[in-house]
Amino acid sequence: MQFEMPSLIPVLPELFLLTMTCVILVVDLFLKEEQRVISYGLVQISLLLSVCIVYLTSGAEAEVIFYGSVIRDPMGDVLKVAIYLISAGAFLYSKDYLLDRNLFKGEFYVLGLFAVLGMTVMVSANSFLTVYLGLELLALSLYALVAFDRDSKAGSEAAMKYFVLGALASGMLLYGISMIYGATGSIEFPQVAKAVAETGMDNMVLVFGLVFVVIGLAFKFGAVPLHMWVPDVYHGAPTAVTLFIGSTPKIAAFALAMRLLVDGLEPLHADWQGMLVILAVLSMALGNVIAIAQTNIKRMLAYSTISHVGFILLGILAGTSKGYTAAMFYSIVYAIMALGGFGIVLLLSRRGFEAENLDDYKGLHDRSPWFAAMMLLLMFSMAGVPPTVGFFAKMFVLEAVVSIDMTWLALVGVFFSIIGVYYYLRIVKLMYFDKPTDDTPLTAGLDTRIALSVNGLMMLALGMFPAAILSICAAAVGSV
Amino acid sequence: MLALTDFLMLGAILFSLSVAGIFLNRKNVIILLMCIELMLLAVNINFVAFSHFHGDTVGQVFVFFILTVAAAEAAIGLAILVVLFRNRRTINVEDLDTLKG
Amino acid sequence: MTFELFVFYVFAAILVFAATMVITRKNPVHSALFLVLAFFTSAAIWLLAEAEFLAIVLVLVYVGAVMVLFLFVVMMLDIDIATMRAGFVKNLPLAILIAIAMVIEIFLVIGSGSFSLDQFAAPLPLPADYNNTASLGNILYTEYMYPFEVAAVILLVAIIAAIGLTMRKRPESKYQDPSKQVRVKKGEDRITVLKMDAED
Amino acid sequence: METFYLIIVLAPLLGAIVAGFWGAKIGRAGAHWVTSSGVGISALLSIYVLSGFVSGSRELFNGTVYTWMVSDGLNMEVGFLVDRLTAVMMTVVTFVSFCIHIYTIGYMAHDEENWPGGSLAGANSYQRFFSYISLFTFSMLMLVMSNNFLQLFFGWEAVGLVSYLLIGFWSVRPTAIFANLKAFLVNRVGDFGFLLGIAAIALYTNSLDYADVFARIPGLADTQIQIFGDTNWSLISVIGILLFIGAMGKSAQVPLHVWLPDSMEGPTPISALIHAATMVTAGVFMVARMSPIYEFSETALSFVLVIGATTAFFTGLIGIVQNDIKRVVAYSTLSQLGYMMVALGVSAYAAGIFHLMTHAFFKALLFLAAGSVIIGMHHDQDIRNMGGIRKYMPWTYWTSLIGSLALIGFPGFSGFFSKDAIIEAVHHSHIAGSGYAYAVVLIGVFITALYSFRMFFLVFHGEGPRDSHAKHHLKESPKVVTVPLVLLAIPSVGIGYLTMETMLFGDWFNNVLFVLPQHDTLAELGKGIHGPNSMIAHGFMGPALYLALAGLIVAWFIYTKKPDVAEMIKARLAPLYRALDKKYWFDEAYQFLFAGGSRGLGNALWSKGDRFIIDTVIINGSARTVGRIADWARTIQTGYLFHYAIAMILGLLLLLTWFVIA
Repeated sequence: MQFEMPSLIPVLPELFLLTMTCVILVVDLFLKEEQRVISYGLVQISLLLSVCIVYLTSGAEAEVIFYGSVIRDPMGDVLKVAIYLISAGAFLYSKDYLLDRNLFKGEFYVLGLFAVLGMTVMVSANSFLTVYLGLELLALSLYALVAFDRDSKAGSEAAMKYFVLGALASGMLLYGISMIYGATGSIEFPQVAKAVAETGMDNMVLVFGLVFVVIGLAFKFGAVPLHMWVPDVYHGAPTAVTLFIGSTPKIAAFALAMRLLVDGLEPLHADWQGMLVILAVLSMALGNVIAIAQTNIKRMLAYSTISHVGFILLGILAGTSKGYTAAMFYSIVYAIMALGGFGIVLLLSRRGFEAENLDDYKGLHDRSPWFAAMMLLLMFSMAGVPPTVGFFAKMFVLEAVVSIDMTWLALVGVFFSIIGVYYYLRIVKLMYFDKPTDDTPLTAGLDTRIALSVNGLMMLALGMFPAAILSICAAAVGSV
Repeated sequence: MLALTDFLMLGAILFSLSVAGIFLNRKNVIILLMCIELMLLAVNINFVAFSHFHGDTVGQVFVFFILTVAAAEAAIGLAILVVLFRNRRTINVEDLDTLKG
Repeated sequence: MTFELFVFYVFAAILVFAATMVITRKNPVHSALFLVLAFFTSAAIWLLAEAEFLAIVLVLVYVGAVMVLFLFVVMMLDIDIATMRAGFVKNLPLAILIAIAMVIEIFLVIGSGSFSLDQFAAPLPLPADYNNTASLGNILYTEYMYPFEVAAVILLVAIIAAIGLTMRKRPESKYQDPSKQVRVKKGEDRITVLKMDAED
Repeated sequence: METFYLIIVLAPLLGAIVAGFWGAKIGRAGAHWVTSSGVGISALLSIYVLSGFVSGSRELFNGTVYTWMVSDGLNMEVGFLVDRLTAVMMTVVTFVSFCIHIYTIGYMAHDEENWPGGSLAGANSYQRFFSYISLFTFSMLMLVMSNNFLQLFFGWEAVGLVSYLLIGFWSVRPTAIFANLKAFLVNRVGDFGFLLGIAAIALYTNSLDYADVFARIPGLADTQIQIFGDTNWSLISVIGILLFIGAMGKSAQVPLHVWLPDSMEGPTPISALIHAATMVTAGVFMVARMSPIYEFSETALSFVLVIGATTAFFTGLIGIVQNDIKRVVAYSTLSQLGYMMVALGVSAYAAGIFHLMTHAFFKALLFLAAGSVIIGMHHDQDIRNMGGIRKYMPWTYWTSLIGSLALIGFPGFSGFFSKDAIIEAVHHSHIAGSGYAYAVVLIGVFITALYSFRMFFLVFHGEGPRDSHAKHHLKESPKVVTVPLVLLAIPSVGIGYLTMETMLFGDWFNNVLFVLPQHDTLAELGKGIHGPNSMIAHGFMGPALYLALAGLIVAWFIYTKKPDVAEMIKARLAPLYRALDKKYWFDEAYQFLFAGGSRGLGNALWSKGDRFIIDTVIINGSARTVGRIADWARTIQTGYLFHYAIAMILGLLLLLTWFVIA
């Protein structure tokens, strides 16, 4: 058999990040405790350089390499850049938190970078095998990160639940993949799509496999009824890890959906659309309603995530490039919002104190008017109040749904997001109208303060100029 | 003759048994981990069978990777289990209920 | 019934029995051992499907390494087996119901004829000089180079995670941690000055 | 070029942001410096733009700055259209705004006295005020420089927003809060029409860009649409009237005028800037900008004409009986806005804009002069308590005189040219309602003179203030107040003389304002007029001038010579006086119809049942139900791993059953 060494340029970002992760792993061994910040610096540099490399190796044409295992296309490039940048933000916010809790270790960053690597592998996957391996790389790193605070009872409980359910879900996904492989004889997306289109839609086996795939996908998203892990993991994990899990993996999940459902199983659109409708409606309903009863902000944001996932699914199920664009926009915007929201939670936490309860937000305005305003912007954006970007994210998705004549679905979305406004505004009320219960000054480094301010103001800036990201998303999706 | 359906039925039974096992077992997390191994075995049987009947090796390659990942998964799962046991002195599934609501 | 089919059914029966035992034993050591049995029988079934290499790997890697790890952990942890079965019977009917529903749904699909011998004729036996290991190796290191590397990274993650999570210095041994000492801050960590009124 | 126009727009915004967010840091001086220089830069650049158009060296600019989003082929953009009309508006807005920034430094110097001690809202109110007026300037520039309907609407709402903020600026006064609410509600009615109009345009032309829309309008001239039942409506008329309803709200035309007099609760600089010179003229500007639409519907033009004439006359009458110095000026503003609308109604768009410009200067002057008097009188606004102020405040006196003469249209002053052009244009018009309008605007001239000089004589002439304490403290206002007065007095005198030829009869508005030949009243008027002197001469031949002089003399006679005559007339015409004093009972009617009506309805319903259904069931009930559902639903999350697993498996089974088996 003739073996031709494929060009490595399209996977250069992944190769670079892998190399750097191994370098950090080794370098960290030789660092003294107080020099550990060098590892942190290397992490940030590698992420930013990866962004540059993606930029340099990008192109409008899609390239398939490694005998059909990997694809590099504009959508992948955009999503990778978003993942790198938002992860860098997540690492930045968590630095002080980790330092205060003796969790500032090299392994945290190595595992975090491996998770990032897993996401990018998913993003540029072109076969079921690559998707599965990327998914597992991400999942395994996350399991370990959730349990990273070894002395935390809640952390290990959350990790155990996450692990068992995650393994169950990936088992289901694999079962589905095996059925699709059996029915089509291939595991590469283009060939699968071709075979599916030929065998016709009424192939029961294909739909059967599809159900399992959708279930695996829904677990990754955290869509109802596969959402049960989300609140427990968000709650139990160290907040720095929650921040990480809550932000970029949503982008990766979107990529997963695009690769599996659109690249691979587009001809079955009618079927997966129906399934996603059910998942989306349940997610929006349950997420928004249960969030109201929460008193812990991490749990509340977890349920809010579930409801946002419902919206992302709405965009995907539209099945038009408009819908994909809207969903992509939504997932990136959501990742930024979640980053900021958990960033504020981290900001308020300090050594020996976790700002987890809603009551800890009372009177934030009196303690720090600026960050209260940032939180206000983030909450408004999550609630979808104009002119923040969250409003436009919701609007684009609803527009996409209306344009495929599923107006009722859009109305359901609007209805539940109105219910959802309540719990976001409750935080605003606590911050502005209640008296603070403790008046410890906020202790955060300048870097965190600046990043959080940028993060908060982005809600407004992107709301004023949504076209900036939207046009990028549209161009990226247009190439799929 | 041995048909593809035979293999798939076997896989299906194993898959269902592992699902039932996850639900049934409320006392011991280790058995949950074993159920997951069982589930992956079911999937592997499917892949091997398809690979055999399609006459290509792709399915077998997939199984190879699933085995690799499952080994890694088992390692991490057991590591989490050890951490959990150290923290709580129990691996009873019913005791894992501090996070709820 | 051909000999092949007979062998298949025997092994399949053992496999299903072993799997049932895995999920119903109260002693995790028994479960683990039944799981080993399940792996052995499925390795035999894979041999019937001409996947020799994987069959060997399953025995060597899975039974030889993974299951031993399981047993090791089971024995390391000090588990009270007596309470392990309480409430088992209560959950049994629902578990059986779900398993049966699942099996029926799957059977309805795969038994519908899509995978019958008419659709997928039994393949001819491969030639005697066919080398399953060589052919797998050939594509594994060429076509599947990229997934192979990713799998390597996954194993690395497993190593890091397992060490990072479980390796710790024994808590009962007394030692000083200089870095901790250095990072103690003056006011809050070291001493707290309490202001008290002098008692008369 | 884009950058150049962007600077004009963004300089005030920058000032507003700095003063708004960092007001406490930069202090009072910092706030007024940063905002005034921002607006000053805009003013200078606007004048430069205008002079470019005057000398002919500047070309029309129509370009998109930023594409906000594209939805179903409908481009939503931020863009600028800078032509001669825009240039005039930009100059007026920024120049007046600049004068008012400077004036505010003096007027608000002791603003802390207006707040109760320790009031949180009163902290940094000075800086906040500057931030608001700069923000207003930005919004107004966005409105006038827009090249599309979306941005127009944005500017429209943004100026409205700032206007609400400023009317209720002294939020500790209940009257200010009430006025604020009133302005908000009344303007919502107008905005609703406006938005419907824009929606109709977007629907039928599939564009929001002015140029595109105007190009497609002639093709739609004969389109009929059905709104209710089978009656056919001309599309253009519907659009024109809907848009004009928006203008009626913003420019305070009858019957949506009720908010403007109340808006005088805001600080005086605001009354001058927003509620006299600029924002309220947005409606006039908008109709002129939309001339390519209005020209195709005589129905809409007649509607504009009749509403404008009615406003001009009846609100002027009310001005005669008002005793609050600012309210007199406010009613005069209403009346003059009516005049502008009349001009638009007879297709004399140029005359409308011309009057808008001259009015902006002399009305801002009058307001600032009134403000100066109010400062001198220590915030006593009742003209009956004033008198003889001439001696104490010479600068204020002389500039007020100039303003009043300009307002009544004294020959040679700026108001003369603009008002005379309007009256003559109405005279030459033939569309429905023009006869009524002509009669009304002529009498209006008399009334204008009467109320203007009534106020003038009561304030500045006669005996000194009744309150000797006030008299003791009376002195001329500081320089920051008088300098803007003088700055505004200059154009109030001369701008009409200098520009009437080009603006009214020249080619200044060619290709900008669109007039069908059969509607072109100004061209007809222009046949007999050659230059400003000829127009003055022409003025002596018409009735308007004599009516104005008659009004002046009557005012002089009644209010300085024989004050008892006023009382006698009041007694004789008691019913009329009551009607005027009560402002034709508009407020009462609205109160009754809307507020009272719903209250009556509420009483009519069984109040207990009402309370039960609305409060208990719908409001509290739904909140409580959702809360209860939430409490129940969270118990699904039991915390048990096997329950989570079974949820997943049930989900799988559900989808399998639904999509595969079924």
